[in-house]
Amino acid sequence: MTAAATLPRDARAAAAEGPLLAVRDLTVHIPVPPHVLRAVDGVSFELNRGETLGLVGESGSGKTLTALTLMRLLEPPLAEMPRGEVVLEGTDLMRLSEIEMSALRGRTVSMVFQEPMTSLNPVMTVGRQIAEPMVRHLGLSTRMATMRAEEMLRLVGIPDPARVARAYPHLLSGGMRQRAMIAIALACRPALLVADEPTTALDVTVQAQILDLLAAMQREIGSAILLITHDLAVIAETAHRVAVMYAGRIVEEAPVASLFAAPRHPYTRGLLASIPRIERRPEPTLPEIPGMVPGPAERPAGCAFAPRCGRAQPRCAAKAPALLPLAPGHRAACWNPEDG
Amino acid sequence: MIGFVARRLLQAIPLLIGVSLIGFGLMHLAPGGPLAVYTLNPTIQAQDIERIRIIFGLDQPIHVQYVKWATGIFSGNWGYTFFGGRPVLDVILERLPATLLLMGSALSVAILLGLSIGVLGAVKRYSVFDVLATTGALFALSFPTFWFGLMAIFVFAIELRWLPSGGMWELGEEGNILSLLQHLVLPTLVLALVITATWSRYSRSAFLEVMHQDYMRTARAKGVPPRARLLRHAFPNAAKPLIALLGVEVPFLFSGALVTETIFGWPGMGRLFVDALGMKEYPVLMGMMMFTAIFVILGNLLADIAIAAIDPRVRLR
Amino acid sequence: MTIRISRRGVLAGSAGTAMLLAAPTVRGQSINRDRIILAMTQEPVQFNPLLYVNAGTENVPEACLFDALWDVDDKGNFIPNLAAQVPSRQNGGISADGLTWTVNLKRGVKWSDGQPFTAKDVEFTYQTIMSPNVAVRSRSGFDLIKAFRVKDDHTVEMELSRPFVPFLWAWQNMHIVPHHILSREQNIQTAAFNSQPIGTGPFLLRSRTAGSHMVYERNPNYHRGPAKVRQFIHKFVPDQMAAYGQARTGEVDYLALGGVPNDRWAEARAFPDRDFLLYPTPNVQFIYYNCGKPQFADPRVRRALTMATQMQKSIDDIYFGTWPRTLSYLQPTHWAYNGDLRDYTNDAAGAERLLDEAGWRRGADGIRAKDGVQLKFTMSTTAGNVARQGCQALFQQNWKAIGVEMEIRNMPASVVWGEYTTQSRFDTLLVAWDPTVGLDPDYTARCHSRMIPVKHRQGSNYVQYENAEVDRLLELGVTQTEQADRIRTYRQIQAILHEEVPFAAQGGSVQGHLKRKQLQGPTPNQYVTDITWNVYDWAWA
Amino acid sequence: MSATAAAPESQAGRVWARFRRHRLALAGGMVVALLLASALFAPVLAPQDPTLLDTALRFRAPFADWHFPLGTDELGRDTLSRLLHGGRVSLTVGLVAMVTTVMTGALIGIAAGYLGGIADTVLMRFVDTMLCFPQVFLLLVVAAFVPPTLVSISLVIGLTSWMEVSRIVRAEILHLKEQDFVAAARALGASRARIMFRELLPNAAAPILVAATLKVASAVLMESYISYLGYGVQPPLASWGNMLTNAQGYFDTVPWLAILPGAAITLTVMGFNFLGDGLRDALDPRLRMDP
Amino acid sequence: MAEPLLEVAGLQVHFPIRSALLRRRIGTVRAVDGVNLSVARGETLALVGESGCGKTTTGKAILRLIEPSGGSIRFGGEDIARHSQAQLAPFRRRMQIVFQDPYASLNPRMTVGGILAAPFEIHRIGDARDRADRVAALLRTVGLPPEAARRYPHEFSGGQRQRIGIARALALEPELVIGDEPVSALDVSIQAQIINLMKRLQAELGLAYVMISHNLAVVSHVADRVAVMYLGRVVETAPRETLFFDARHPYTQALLSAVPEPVPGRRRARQVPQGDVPSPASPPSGCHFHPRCPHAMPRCAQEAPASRIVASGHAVACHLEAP
Repeated sequence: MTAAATLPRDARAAAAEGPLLAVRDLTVHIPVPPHVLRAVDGVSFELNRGETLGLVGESGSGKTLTALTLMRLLEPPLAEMPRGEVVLEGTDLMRLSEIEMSALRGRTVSMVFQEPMTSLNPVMTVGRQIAEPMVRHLGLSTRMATMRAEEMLRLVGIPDPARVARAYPHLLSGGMRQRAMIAIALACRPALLVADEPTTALDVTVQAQILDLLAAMQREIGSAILLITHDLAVIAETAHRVAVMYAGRIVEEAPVASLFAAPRHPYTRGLLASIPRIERRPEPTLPEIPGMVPGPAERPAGCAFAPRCGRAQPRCAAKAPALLPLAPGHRAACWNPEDG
Repeated sequence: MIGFVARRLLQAIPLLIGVSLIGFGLMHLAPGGPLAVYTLNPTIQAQDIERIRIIFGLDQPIHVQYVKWATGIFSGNWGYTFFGGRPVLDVILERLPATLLLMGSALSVAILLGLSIGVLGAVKRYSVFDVLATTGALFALSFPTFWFGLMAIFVFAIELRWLPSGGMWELGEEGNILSLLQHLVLPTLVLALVITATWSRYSRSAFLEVMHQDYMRTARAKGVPPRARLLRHAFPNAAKPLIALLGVEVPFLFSGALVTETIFGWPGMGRLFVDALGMKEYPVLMGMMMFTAIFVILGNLLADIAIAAIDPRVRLR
Repeated sequence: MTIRISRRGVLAGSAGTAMLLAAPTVRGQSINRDRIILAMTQEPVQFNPLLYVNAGTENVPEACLFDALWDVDDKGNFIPNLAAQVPSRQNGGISADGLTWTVNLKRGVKWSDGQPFTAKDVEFTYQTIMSPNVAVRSRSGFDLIKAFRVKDDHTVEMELSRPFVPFLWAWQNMHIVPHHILSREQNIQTAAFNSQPIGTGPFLLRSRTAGSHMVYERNPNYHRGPAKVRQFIHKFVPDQMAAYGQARTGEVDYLALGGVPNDRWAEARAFPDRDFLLYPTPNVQFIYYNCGKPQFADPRVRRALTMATQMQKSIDDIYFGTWPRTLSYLQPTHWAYNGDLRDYTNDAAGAERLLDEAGWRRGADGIRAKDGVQLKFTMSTTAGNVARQGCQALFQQNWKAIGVEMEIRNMPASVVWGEYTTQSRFDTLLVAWDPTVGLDPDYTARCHSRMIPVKHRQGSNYVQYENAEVDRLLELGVTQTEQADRIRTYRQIQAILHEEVPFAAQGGSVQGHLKRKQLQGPTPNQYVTDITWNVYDWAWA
Repeated sequence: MSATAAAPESQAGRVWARFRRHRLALAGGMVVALLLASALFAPVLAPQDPTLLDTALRFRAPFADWHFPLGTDELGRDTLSRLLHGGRVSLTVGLVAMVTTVMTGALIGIAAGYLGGIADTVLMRFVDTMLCFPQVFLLLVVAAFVPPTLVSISLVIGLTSWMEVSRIVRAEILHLKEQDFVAAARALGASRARIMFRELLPNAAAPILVAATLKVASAVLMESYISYLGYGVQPPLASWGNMLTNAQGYFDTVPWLAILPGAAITLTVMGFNFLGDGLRDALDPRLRMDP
Repeated sequence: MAEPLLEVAGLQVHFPIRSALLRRRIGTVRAVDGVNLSVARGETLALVGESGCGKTTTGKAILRLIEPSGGSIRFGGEDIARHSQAQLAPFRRRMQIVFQDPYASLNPRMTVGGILAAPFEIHRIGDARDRADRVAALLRTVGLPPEAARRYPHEFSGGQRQRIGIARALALEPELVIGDEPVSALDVSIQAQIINLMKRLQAELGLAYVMISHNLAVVSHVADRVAVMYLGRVVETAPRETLFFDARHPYTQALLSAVPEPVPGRRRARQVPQGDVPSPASPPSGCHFHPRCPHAMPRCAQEAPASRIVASGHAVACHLEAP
């Protein structure tokens, strides 16, 4: 276990050492005859130790595929598709064998999935499932690992950990299962936690609990979190930085305050505007983004958002804009960005 | 658990009544009957046939015959054979061990082989092995069992003389395990062939199904290596539908055993059935139908209990 | 868990397989002179000789375990068994009017449980046959007994209601059962005796392995002297080819009943260390024409149809020439066979002429018809009998050539020989049957007009044949005690039947048996269905 | 992930695209098409009358005489003609049995699945009861019940093998009927019949179609079994099953008599099995290859 | 006040729990346990709550897609709770439903034209030609081109499908449409489109909506009045503004505080209730919310609070509001 992974650190201090995770030009092109689906199209971002990066996008934007790719969790035949680099603590994950990758997963990098109801093995006790990575990666005895599993359950706020450890997943509620999932993911105190829509399937009161828990666990363990969600409100409450994806690309990336205060990409702006909020005197109509996400065949040569964009210019349709810094830490891929 | 078994056994009663009614009806409404065998005897005359019909009780209305038979069953009397007057239960029970042995050995071979082939096929999906196994399984499923059996006898027993062509023991060697094993090889392989093919296909799809489940991805995401994922995570889950299949497989096995036993002269229930059907031995046929029905019901019950043992979500209700 | 257990089982199994393949195969090379193994395709289901159903199959336990009053040898002579001598006019066993029969029984015969055999057993056997509660296969002959008297322990006297010469045959076919055991049974039908028989025969039943074989042990106290081998094994090999294979390899010593497949006779004859026995049976195969159906009412039609068939060809090509052609209901070797009959088959032109003459003319569709009835009918036999199906196909083609359409409609044995036959519902049948009373030429049950079951609820004249002259001759035949008289009568009957053809004889069924050269005893006997008729005499040379 | 991307091709087009990738299935389909065509045109293709016998010409070897390309059988009938006509019989049995099976099974499955309650209990108990009988048992008992003709054998096979289909269909219907489009139809006031046959049935078509192809295969096999046991299609009508049975005695001396119909059965069953497998892969969304 | 279009009183939907041995009824899931609601013409009533609270069951029971176990459903003055299917037929035209899942709610084997023509076929309205015209008009109404009729549902995106679902609901010109989470499966940008469409249609056609949702932010944009459900019971009913800014029931307050807001750093001091929603098969005694309620009193565990009117149109079922 690396020292870095165990000690809670100040995120800013860690950033000085260079990023924990650097994703460079990640591309997943899937041939779906007669087209090629550019599901992930040159995605690059970095994540510092102890930091939470929110990766936000609507369905089909490629955010989940990005997460699965950097975990190397794609199944054949998709497993052969990705290109690019995923450098975690100096190691390019894309070059590791499945066995090498197995040694890393659950130890240095873990993942929490969207569906707590199906992500736990139904025929194994919760305790065993939490203990398993500890036995495997930390070399603990089964007994030790089981005890540690109960500790983990207590840590993720499960009231009766000893009982729950012996229970099977189907006896737990959705919220409890998601806590157990988090316990599994954090059992070996990984440096990076990838959380893919961890609260989407949960009720709003439980969602709030889980988000609080993630924040608390981050303080406790110091893991960096890649939080993938379609819900900008969740991002606003949880992330330090945000990357917005649209049609396989990151269109804007910024610290969370900066993005919400002054979104520069028209898509981000439209997205933010269309979120319904609880207001005393709401507008009679919600602002909407016209049109819909283009299908693989309809994706234009230039900026994928151009057909829906009110600020589109001729060159938008011709050539895709690069993701360029517009302000410190704030990058956007737009030929005609909104004002800061 | 006890409540579950009790309820299932209670539920079995109408099922058995249904089986007996359908079986009885089919048999007795069918043209022909046990008396036809007597017709082959040159000295028999119409008046003899009439007399025997009355002795066998076949002159009574069918519902009376059914009620008589059913009351017998309730008091543990499975009736007597028309030809020989032996208790039906004895006649069936003396054949049962041979059938169970053949079915058991064929099933064991088939499960082991089928499971291995299926799992390997699922793991190495679309590999050369997978394609060969899938094709081979379909090929095996396309063979009429009897044809394969005759070929096996022709090659191994007649031409090569490696193995005996039929029967269960060398005469005078009853009780000699080696002799039994020699006699068991060909019928087992023939009967196992089709089951192996079925099992390889089912286990392949069961494993494929399980391997695409979210929890398998979770296992992968926490660093469980492939072999352990297969054995510890996939296997118990994939075993469930396969065990259910095992329960459903019982009647199919009986069917297969019937043909195999006929070809190899295996002294089991299959041949008893064919003989009894030929002679219209109603009491034996009825007894065997009830027997297999009970086996099917027990098979399914055991499968359900086994599934509940594996899967904590399944409660025996 | 299930799967692990089975894995272990299979590992053991595959280890076993490896062992067996390595083991030398010694099966069946040398002779075990202590025993004789007989193979058949069918399995007897019961051992009570009064109840048997499968002639041939159940004759084996019957002959091994029981005795009749007298037997028939391969020459057709009666030889005494439990009777001291075969009753005849000469020895006073049969009264002058042929109505009173006296039988003296052998003394000192014991049942296998040690009880003495007496006249009471014979009386009990008779009573059982006539009992309404016992499914005896036939009372033919016994129903003529008006009075049965036990004179003393070793003499019985029977009084018949009318003279009946074939009465001898009735008793040779009926084995005597023990009074002291069966009289205690409430229901003979389900008595334990039926599976644990006690008899006076040359062997005792030692063990029975259902579906596989039966082992008989020699009876040391047999009244004709103990058998010459210690053990006799009756093995069941349901597949004929498999049984033939076992006879070739020597796994069995004698293959009988079913026997060598017809197409292998040439091959079987050539084995140097085996005897091939040509075994005639009393069976004759016929085409049965249902005279009650309008197409077949006219004897000319039946005759024309028969003329059109290639009978000899069917025997040559389908039975590989192994069957003798016969023109009557008797095998040509039978003492009463009418050798003057002329084979008129294979004459399509004659058949056409005869049909034209009878008024059946070809219609537009090529099928003959008369008065709006087309000459179209079905032919049935047991489904799955390949050779008979071949015959049917040949006859179908023969008849098609003369404008007659026949449709093959075969059914399982239990259906075709059920009411379909007994209630005369068929058009035509292809059927092999033996004469009605032993090998006596009496054929009353099959062709007397009173014996039509649909009309008179008795007999087995399923073809519904009616001919007053035949009736008269049949009634005469059974009263004639001189063989020469009888020959005359039955030749006449055969001649009429040959003209009117209610059933067209095809051939006499013959079986090919295969035995080891060293095995002595098995002797073809066309007068019985029982291939073990002299089993007490079988021995190794 | 890409689910919202509207596919321009039709559903059938996509199924066909997936099916086409399955090379064995394609081969199976072609074999089936060929067999069907040869059975359909058997009277034209067959060089001889399949029932015409001439025992003088029996046991001719294949490829020895151009009059009898595949030789002759034990009665001197032309094997090729009998194979072609036998195919007609076997395939008819297969198809008729399949239609019977699928119709009975689908009807009972839909009724049990959609109506639920007592109807479901009664129907499924009936299915359970039927499943207690090994199929060969039922088949033989029923075969003894009716004279073996082409139609009766097909119906008997069909009526003894529908239980599996009804279970599949019921399971599918139980799943489908919880879908909102059914609730929508009910909210519109649609009748039960309309819901069962217009809304549900077309959606259960995929598993039914797959079951259908596999049932053809198993019915062809079944016909050969019951022929083998002596209850099958009667001569002189040739079926592959009874050709095999007749050839039994010549297994070691004239093996091609058994090999040819055996191969024909195997080919047919494999063709339909591969076809069914391909359809299953193409129609079952869970086994899709695309993301 | 005019008579409401829909008035639901004491609505109950109970599912039996059966025993192992003889399938005897040994318990009951009270999915909907005495719900009172009313909807006026042209009004939107939102029914909110977490999963398992019975809101969808309530919606379906109103339409008689699930059989109610008790209570009355007065629609246009007539109680339809016990009507036979035949008696219901005329009411089927007057109330309709839009479902949550735009994939499952359209029959994948029918063309869009077939799906939209079904209402007319079922009610025998018009001939084929007439129906085609009506379908085209419906498609235009929901903003889709008439050519869409020839295509199959899978060729459309989620938002477009939801438009088709709305078009089907509108086909028979109903007075009431029940929206069962109609936008919760959609992406945010599409969600806004559909909300706007539904509001527009309401204005144009004078529809009344029962909008079932777990998303309070969405509800705040569409509802005139809001009813909050918890474990089969309505705990609070109030006009929109009152509910969002002056909620009285502790559960409503907790729900509101848990709603995440797209404003960084505005993570409020949450009063998130601890634990999960209990199973409706074995709800807590008394007030169902008491185990999670920060203000729970001994009485709450014993006695279910009755609903009390605390202000005009504002009813709360909480002992805190007891006089």
